[in-house]
Amino acid sequence: MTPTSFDGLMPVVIFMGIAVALFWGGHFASVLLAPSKPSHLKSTPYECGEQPVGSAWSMFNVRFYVVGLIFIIFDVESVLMFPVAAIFRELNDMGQGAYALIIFLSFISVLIEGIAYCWKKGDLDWVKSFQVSHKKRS
Amino acid sequence: MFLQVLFLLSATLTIGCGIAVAVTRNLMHSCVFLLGTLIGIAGLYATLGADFVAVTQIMVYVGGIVILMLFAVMLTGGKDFVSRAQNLLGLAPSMGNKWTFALSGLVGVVFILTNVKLLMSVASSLPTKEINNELPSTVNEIGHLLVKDHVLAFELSSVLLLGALVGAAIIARPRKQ
Amino acid sequence: MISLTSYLLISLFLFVLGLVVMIARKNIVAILLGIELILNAAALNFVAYSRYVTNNLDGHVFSLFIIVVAAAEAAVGLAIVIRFFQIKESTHIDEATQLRN
Amino acid sequence: MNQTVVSYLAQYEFFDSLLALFGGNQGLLTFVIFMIFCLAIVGMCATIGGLGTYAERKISADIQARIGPNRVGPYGILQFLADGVKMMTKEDVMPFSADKFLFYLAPMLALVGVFATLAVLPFSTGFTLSDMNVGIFYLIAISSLVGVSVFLGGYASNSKWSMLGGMRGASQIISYEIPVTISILAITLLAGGMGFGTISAHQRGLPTNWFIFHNPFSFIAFFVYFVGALAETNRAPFDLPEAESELVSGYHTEYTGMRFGFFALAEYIEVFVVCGVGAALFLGGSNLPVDLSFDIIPLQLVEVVIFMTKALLLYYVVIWIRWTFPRLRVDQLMSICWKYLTPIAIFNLVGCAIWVVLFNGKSVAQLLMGGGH
Repeated sequence: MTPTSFDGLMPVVIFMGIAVALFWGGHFASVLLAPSKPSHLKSTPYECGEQPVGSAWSMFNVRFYVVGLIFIIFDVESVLMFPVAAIFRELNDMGQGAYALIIFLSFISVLIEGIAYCWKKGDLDWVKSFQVSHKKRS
Repeated sequence: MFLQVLFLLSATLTIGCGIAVAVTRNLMHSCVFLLGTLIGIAGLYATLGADFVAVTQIMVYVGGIVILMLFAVMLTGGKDFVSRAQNLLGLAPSMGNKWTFALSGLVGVVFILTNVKLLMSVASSLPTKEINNELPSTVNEIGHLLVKDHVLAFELSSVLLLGALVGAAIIARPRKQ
Repeated sequence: MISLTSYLLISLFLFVLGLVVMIARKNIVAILLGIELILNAAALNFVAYSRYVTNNLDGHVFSLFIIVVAAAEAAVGLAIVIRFFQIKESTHIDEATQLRN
Repeated sequence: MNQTVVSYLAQYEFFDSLLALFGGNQGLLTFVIFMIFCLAIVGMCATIGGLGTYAERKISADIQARIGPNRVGPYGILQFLADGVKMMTKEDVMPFSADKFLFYLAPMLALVGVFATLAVLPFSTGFTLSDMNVGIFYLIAISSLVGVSVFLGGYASNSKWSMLGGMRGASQIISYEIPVTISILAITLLAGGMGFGTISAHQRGLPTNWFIFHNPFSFIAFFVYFVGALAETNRAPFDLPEAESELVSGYHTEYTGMRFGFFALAEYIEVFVVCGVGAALFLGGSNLPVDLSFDIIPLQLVEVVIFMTKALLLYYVVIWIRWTFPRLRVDQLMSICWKYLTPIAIFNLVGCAIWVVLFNGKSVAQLLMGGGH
């Protein structure tokens, strides 16, 4: 009579199903209820009344990518730290606290090195390139 | 029962979105279908009882790699308000033509034929073991493995990530013109 | 009960799809997508074998490290793609014929 | 292994009679029970999201010495229903240059990402829908779908305001995920597990056992978490992705009618979820202040009320902050995340690890009262 461990996943699937159903339900409700008089002017992208120039899918500044890059490295490191953190207390109770602390701290120190490097090189500054060019001019 | 349903859902999502990744001509859509494939694989991990790996899959891939890829597609999409036909709009020459697809399809078919033969013999020679549905928590055991058996790989992976961060930051950093 | 073979078949199919993407596409980002598919197929095999054949969780740790390496690979690979685009204004793989500038 | 609401109910006698009613088909009964609970929680959260918009306007009116909505229903409390009906009857407009597929997909992904987090939210010790071993980790992971949906919403509209908002939103959400994750890592370390059940069991009893008062580092970690969570849900003062005065309304500029409503609903429910997580991780969750040896269902309902009170108090603070502080600039936003919150969070994590080894995981209160035995 004990439910299996996979039952814990059922609410996740049900909630995802409810979300999808709610989306399409709302969509069809608005198809039924809402007026639909499309016109070219109405479906122009909003640019405060001006005619849009070109497409919005254009090149963006590389610093968005640099932020994403720093994020993904930290994300992966925190993922690896999670199981170690979860058994940290257990190891400490087993009398291996010092060992676990050394493992943990040496891992984190590399993480700190990464953030220190990015800080030093100015990857964490949003307006760095602007300041550099400003200094040159003066 | 629920396990089978979950397996079928995940497998359909994985394979369907995987095929869509291969066929669609729009790079942005391709990335989004890859997202579906990765979520499907996370579901497959969950049916294998690998809860921690499943969540790691979602965390790293969905939260990280796919967003990074979307950023990269945006950054290589166009310049000065002109979208490059190559990436974002319409049919792209760099997304393959019928000759490359025919060639790769041939390679794929040959690969599948050889491997299915191999796989069947592997599967028939495996000892059929009783699988219990009551799984213990994988988190604690993975933690113990990481700090005992695989402690070198654990520490080295942080160094690898540091190297990746430094290298990629040097490559991608905005240059002074 | 779901058999090991079904997982192996899914993984094989995924691997072939990744191969198809890598061969058919000439766009570097699309090729990276194919690599992700292949890495995922390998990781899925590790976890499936660890559940059905061995009794320990070494397979889980392996796929964990595969995911870590995939993240590092994607970060560096996409950085190269972006730098390449800044120089050549293209992401076509046939344009990459020089090792410097 | 995974404690669920079904395995909680299975210890009572009426479960067996229910099982007989379903002809002994346990899978079906499990599904039905989960379905009932899921629908109830979705209904509750939709109401909270709706009342959130009402509370937002009413509190802002209070802060700015206005009256606020007062026409629909007593004190205007039915305003959110009127808003919902209005949204449903608005015309759906899609820009002609939009990417149709992604335009539909983006709000759906936002809804899926937010709703899936509700599955592990610990409303009470028994009524947690699913107490997974990886609970809090799962919650962080699945809520990152919202970041993808913000980016896709901005991209698919093919409007410059949307694109700017989407890029800003995605980079803000992923940046602030780091301090939040590392703060939660500190709590995982103190509790010795990622499941909400484990975390909640460590905070049983008086408020001195709550993790916020466990040690000085976890006290700071709470504020790091709260600021990061505000930014992750795009709430003011971090509402740069949808800053009205700069970007019209950011990534949902081109969304109208029901699809805009779904974005708004997802955002309000996400605020409730992060408040609930803050309450569960740091403020003792649903624990009663006294230890009782028996367990009955009305007691569980009391626990639900305790949990909701804590979560809604945090919700009030979120709204209060929104109408009190001015918006940040983009460069300030990034430097707060990477130069202040992340180093502080790493410092907290190291501090918690050393604390656990030095004091054997005892809290400040235990050390003071127990004499360090």
